Amino acid sequence: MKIEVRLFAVARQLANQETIAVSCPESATIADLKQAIIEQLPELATILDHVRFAVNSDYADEKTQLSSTDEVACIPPVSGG
Amino acid sequence: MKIEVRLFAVARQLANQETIAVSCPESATIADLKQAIIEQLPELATILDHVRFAVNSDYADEKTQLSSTDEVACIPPVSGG
Amino acid sequence: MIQITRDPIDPDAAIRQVSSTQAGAVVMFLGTTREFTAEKKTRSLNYDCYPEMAERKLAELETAARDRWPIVECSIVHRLGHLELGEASIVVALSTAHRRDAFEAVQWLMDRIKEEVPIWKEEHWADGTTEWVHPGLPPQEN
Amino acid sequence: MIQITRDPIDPDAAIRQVSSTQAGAVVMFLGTTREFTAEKKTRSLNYDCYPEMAERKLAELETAARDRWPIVECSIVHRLGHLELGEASIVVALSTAHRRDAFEAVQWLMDRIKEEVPIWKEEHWADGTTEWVHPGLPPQEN
Repeated sequence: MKIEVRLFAVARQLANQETIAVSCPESATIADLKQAIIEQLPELATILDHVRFAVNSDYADEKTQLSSTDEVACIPPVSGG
Repeated sequence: MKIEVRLFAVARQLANQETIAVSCPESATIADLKQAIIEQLPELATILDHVRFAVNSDYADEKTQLSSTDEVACIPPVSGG
Repeated sequence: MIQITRDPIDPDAAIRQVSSTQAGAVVMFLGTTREFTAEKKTRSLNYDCYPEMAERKLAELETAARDRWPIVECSIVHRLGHLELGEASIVVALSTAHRRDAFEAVQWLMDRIKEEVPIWKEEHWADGTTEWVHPGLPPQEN
Repeated sequence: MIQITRDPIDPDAAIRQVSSTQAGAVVMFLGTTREFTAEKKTRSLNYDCYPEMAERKLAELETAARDRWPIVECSIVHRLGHLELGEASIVVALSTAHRRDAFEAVQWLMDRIKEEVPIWKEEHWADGTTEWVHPGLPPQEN
């Protein structure tokens, strides 16, 4: 399946895109998604150990399973406030 | 000597005066002043264990010596802020 | 800046006064007239003070706070006289480079002001009685 | 009340919104654009966010704060876009009956916002370079 991932801040800057479409196996988890990103967009590899992912506007963990309709976002360390 | 003592809040209310003139022995301390107040203005006796005195706008203790030119004030527990 | 005034308190003026490009944090405390204390209903408040000593103590506290924390700007304004419900009796606002210092300094100033500054609050209760507030003092028969 | 906006922040509006005769204490935090971080000079800042999630997280934090402290009114406004030196990026203001609750709640909200809410700051340094701020992330070669 294709997972669309929204990018922000340094992730968007490194990929030079606001959204990336990542090819993953069916019922991939966040861990699988990260592996797929490293293969398909190596320019993001350096930050992936330091970012969180959100699924449908909630923080997800490595084991969270994805479906192609999920809204997925890559969340680098935040600096608001 | 005569010590003028400024009164505030409940002290002013109990004495019904803004300032009292208290007769004290020469080189009286705050402790002596309190004793003199109890004798001369018994209506203030109930609060004297719970008030502080200020001499020239600084808190004084029981042993602070007074002179007749000092500005003395009776400071009931404060409630500003 | 220290001020004791009979005019209404303007929190926005205090914030503008302490804002600075040297500071990343502004913390402000505003004390306002509450309608209920436990179950007793307040109609209004009256504040009185020993003016010379109150100004001096506030200035000493500002100096002591500046010795403890890297404060950029500081404003303390206390109101006197008659206050309606909801009106502010005090504003303490200050700015620091980092927010923890600002929170600590404002809390410390408020704690010290409530212990040391000769200002007194008189409750005008809704039942028509009045009462000077003196923490720790046994109730007086008037 | 939660708001994410590109308009300048009005701290006075936040204070008026949270003031209440049920409250004796209002505490406000204002985050402002500082000129120097260590020895680096900032010219301006830019804030971006993941809007749907940022609004949701701020609303969740307000709810969580109300569960922990008896908050009367609460206002959180975060600014986005271009900010000049001295301009405010965030205001958190809330009212409680007693001041300790207000100080604790505002500090807790600020700590949580800086950990959890997907908003990012981009430094525009005086030397002409720009840099997204990501605490804990190793420096990137761009």
